[in-house]
Amino acid sequence: MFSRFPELAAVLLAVAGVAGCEREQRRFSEPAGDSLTITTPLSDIKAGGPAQVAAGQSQAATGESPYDENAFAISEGQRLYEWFNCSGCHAHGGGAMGPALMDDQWLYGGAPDQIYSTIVQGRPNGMPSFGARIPRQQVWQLVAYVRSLSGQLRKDVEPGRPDAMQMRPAPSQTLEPRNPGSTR
Amino acid sequence: MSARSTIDVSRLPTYAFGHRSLMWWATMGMIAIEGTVFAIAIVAYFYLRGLSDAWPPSSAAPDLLYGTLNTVILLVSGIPNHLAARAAEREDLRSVRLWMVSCLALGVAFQAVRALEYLTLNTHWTQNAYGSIVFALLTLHTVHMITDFIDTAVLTVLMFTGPLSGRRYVDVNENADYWWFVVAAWIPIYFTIYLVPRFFP
Amino acid sequence: MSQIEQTWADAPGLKGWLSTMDHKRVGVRFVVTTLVFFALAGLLAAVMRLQLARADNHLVGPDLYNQLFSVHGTAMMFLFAVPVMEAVALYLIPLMVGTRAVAFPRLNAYGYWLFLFGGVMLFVVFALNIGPEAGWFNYVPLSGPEFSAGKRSDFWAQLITFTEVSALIGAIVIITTAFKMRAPGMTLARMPLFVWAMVVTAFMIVFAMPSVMLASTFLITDRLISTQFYNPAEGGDVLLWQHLFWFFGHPEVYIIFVPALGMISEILPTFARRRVVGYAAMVIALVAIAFLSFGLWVHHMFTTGLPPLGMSFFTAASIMIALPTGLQIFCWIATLATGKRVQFATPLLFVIGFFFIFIIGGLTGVMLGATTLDSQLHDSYFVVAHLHYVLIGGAVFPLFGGFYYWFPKLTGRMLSERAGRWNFWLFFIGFNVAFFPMHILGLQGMPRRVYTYSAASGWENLNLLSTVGAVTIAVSMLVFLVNVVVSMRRRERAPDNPWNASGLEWATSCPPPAYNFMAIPVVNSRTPLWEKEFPVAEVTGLPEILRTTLVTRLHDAEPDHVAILPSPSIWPFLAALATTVMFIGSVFTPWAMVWGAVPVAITLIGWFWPDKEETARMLSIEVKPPEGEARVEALREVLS
Amino acid sequence: MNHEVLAPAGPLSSQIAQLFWIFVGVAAVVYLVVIGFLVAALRRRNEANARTAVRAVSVAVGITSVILLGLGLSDFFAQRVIAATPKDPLRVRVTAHQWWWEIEYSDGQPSRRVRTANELRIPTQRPVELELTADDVIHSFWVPSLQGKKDLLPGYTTRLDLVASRPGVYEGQCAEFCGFQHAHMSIDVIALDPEEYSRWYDAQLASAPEPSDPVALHGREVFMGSTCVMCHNIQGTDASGSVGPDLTHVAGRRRLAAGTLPNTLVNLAGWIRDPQAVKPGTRMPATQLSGEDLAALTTYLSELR
Repeated sequence: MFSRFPELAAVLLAVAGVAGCEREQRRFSEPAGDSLTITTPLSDIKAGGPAQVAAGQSQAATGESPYDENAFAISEGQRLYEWFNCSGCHAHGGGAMGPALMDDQWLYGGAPDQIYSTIVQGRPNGMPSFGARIPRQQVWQLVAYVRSLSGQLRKDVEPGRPDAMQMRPAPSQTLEPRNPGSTR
Repeated sequence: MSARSTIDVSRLPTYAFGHRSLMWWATMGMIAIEGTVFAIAIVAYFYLRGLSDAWPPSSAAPDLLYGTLNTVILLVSGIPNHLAARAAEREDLRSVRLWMVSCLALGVAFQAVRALEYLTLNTHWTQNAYGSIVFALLTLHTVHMITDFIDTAVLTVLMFTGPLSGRRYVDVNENADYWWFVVAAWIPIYFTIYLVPRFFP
Repeated sequence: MSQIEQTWADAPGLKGWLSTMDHKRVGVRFVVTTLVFFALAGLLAAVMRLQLARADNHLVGPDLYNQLFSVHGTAMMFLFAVPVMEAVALYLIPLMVGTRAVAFPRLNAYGYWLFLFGGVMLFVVFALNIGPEAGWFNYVPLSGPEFSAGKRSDFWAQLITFTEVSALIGAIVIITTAFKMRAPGMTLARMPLFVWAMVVTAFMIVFAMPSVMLASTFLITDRLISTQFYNPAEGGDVLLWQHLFWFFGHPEVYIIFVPALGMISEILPTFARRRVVGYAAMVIALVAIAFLSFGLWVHHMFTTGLPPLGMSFFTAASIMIALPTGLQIFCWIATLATGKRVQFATPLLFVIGFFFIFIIGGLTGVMLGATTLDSQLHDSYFVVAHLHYVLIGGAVFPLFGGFYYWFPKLTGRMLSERAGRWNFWLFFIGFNVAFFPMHILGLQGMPRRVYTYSAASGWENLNLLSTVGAVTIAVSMLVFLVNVVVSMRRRERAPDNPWNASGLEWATSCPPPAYNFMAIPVVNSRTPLWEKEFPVAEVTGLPEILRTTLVTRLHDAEPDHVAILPSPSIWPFLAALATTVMFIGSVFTPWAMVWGAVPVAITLIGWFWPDKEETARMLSIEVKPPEGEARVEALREVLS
Repeated sequence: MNHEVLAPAGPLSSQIAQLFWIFVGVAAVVYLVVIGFLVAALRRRNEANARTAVRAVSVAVGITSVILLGLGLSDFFAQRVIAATPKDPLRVRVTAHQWWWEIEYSDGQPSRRVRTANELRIPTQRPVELELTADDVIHSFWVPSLQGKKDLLPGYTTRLDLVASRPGVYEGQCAEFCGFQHAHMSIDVIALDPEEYSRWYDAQLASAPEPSDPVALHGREVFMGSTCVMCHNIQGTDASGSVGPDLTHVAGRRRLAAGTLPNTLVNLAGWIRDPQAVKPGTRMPATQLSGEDLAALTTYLSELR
């Protein structure tokens, strides 16, 4: 049993390594994307309609959200969520004037590029267009944070509780069963 | 070796009770360490209490029922524990078995009551620092209660199944000391969690 | 093989290696592991010095630099300084007090394995870019859930758990061995000063470690299950962390320093060829240091705006602790002055190096103890200089002196004197060139833990000089390594007592047999080997079919009863593995504490459960206390 | 150098420097005496007798305790002088953020409260009381030329008094490790003559000047239309972000990015285009501005005196 120990350890280490490496990357600057001439297209999306990307070219440069497994980017997303006053309308995920972000109902789609488009283009009934206002890297960080609010991300990348008044159990609250449907 | 004066220790006892045995020093070491952990946790409780203007800040104080009931059960469990220790020194296997089993019975009782205590704390560890420190104090004691219960259970099984030698009675005696520690440690914690918020807000 | 050798022998092969209970095999393994961690942490320091050699250097970015200094500090304090002293003590104390093994051999082995797995975890985690990044004292809220993303601070907190449990185990083993297993006749007043130092250190560990245990537990629950201990917005407090940490932190640095005092009190009298001056005063000084060290933790927090009057109390305590240390230094100098002509072997060279360096560190320590000066000097490079002067000067120099002094006892071969001198002078010069300029940098306003600085700051030349010093230290460590490797391959064996010292450890062969002493000696003086007639008497009649040794009374070391020690077993190794899985698992999910506890319980029961055949042998030689009582009284008349 | 402990520029820091030299003097003497005895003990031919040695040790311990008592008392009295509360100080509120200093002059009338960042201008000879707090992690305000350091703690308000005896620029640095850019979180304390200070103060109260030429005007439009407006505030325009430094009079500041770059046009443009190159890990994101927009923005900002 002992002879195979080194290979077993090596494999274990590699697996832990891959998972660990991505989660702990600190990426400060992303390659600058296209220029920011964002025009807000008129789209034919209807609230509650089929969740598909808005008409016109999708603003998302990449299909997959780059920060789904990066704990640092998600905690930056948590900070930006406070800084850019998203909580003004969405509260801390429970929803207020704006729709709730912690549940799995999405008016305009819960996939990364759909959330990206929602933030960049804005949506009817009050969601402003932040395309010109927030750089692409930060939008992707917000996308990753919003998706962690509804429990779509891995447990070990979710941010801990903020050093602020206790609004809701932190996404990393691991004792509650993970049913995003329940809003508390 | 030249014929020097020698000390023949061949017929000395091969085990001893109380502070003469090495195991007693290990138990006392454990008690000193865990005692310091409890003491510092209680100091942290009063430190946090000193900082906040209302204590408990936003919730009601814990209900007294289960906490007090558990204190009584713990104190009562001291009796079989004491008798088990005396029986061990007499190496009277039958009464050692009897008192250890009764200790375990009381152990099951206070773990059940402890589960109910958790429900009547009227706070949650995520709510605020008060909730966190109250849960910390209670959980610290609960962990010690459970580990001590399992230690006693394993020792009791050994006392029934063997293999037994004289030294095992020393182990029973030391285990009783640790049980006394778990009982004694609960008193200041009970006072801190249950009585301080109620009578010294 | 005689019966005793058979009883004390370990099984061959890997299984025997993993299940050995011999405090010497575990001790050597422990020392080597701590030295490996010392070398690794030293390399991290070298990279830091290269980054700081030039202004606006881009060798290392801020993220990696933060991990470098955090892992350097954490590894040096928790994986080298405290454990190496315990490792040396766990090897030497049974020999010094004249017994055959440590009090709890299985617990001792478990303590080592847990330390090893904790240390390996820290460096593997650092290699995976998950190294701690908030410094070795990991202040909240920077290390809290909001400002330290990912699992970095969690692994720091778990490392604390590993190294504490290992240190506490070592402390319990040291106290019990020193108090209950001394050779007959070795009363407390005849116990070697190194054993006194280790007992005092062990008590400090017992009462200091719980504080950081609680602090790191609160931190990990804050980060993983959202408790609010350190959240100022919900009743928590950021200073609670500093109080809890430094209540442990300051005794910790004395836990590192006091064993070094013990080592000097063993080495220096041997080369002065006389007993240390003021034995009682030295023991009282050690105990005074231990008590005072618990009363001055707030001097790490002078700049947090606490009330000035309260801080003056801690200034007084911080300054007062210089007294017992001063007394020790004066007693050593008096010992040298009143001894015979001194012969300058390498161990003594390192002790003299201690005097030159540590006293500077002690004096800058008094400066840092004064609140007004501390407001300028705190968290600047002046403090970096001070802590290295007192830690490297105060602990590492005596430790290296101890390596050269006890190396023949551990390995049976002498370290070469010529390489020893090179090692010392390179270390001494390199150290001062590296760390003295840091005093000046601190006074020029260079703060601690900066990954770079601008050219306009004017700090460049001294930083470059400091880097040159650091490289010299690295070279001297290489010389030490070469010295050890070459000496190990030397043919001729070292005599039993190469320095003809006075301690009991030199009364047995180099390296000692598994059972240390064929016949446990009886002593009647503080320096047994320097008496005309040694041993005064010998203990015979210890049963040989099981591992037995003599337990004596605490105050007068009169024989009390025979202790039967546990046989080799692999369970401690397996228990350590199970505990490691539980600790590392709990970083990822709190449920790991629940499910992980099951294998830990199973392995602990396996460790405890008596073996049938061994119990039978135990019953064959068992003497119940009442029957043996008469025999004990008879013995005591003979001895007194 | 203007950031040295031993080059004080105020009564408080000179008190500390004086005390430091006393401690160094005593320490040097003690060191030489002890090492002297050590060397003598190592080199002597004949053995000193034990009786005198033991007496010498007790005398030495006596002397040590007297010296330590003296040092302790000297510190105690110096502490009382420094901790004395100044009369009628200029009150300034300093809030530390991750990696910059937010400064707000507390004036009785809210309309006369100047808000600025990374630079503290004070009149000479007048005590200044800083109310220190932190918004995220623990920082430490340290300007060695003027006073010792004091931590800024979340959840606490600590106090620190500064007095500058003569005009000059005194650089300071954050002294408590606070994350990626702890190394680039410095602050300039600029002491001015009282009249010059009040002139500067009144100028700071004014809103941002209107852009003078079309390029600057276009610069303002770029500012209002891109990411800058989310975080920064410019008095007199509708940019009112409060999470970043106040830029109303940014051109008048001595250094940019918390003391990382001297305040020149080239540095300003370089900093805006890619802050991560200058301070990797800083909270200011890179902007995707085209060259022409960037030039206009830089021109506009350089007019905000």
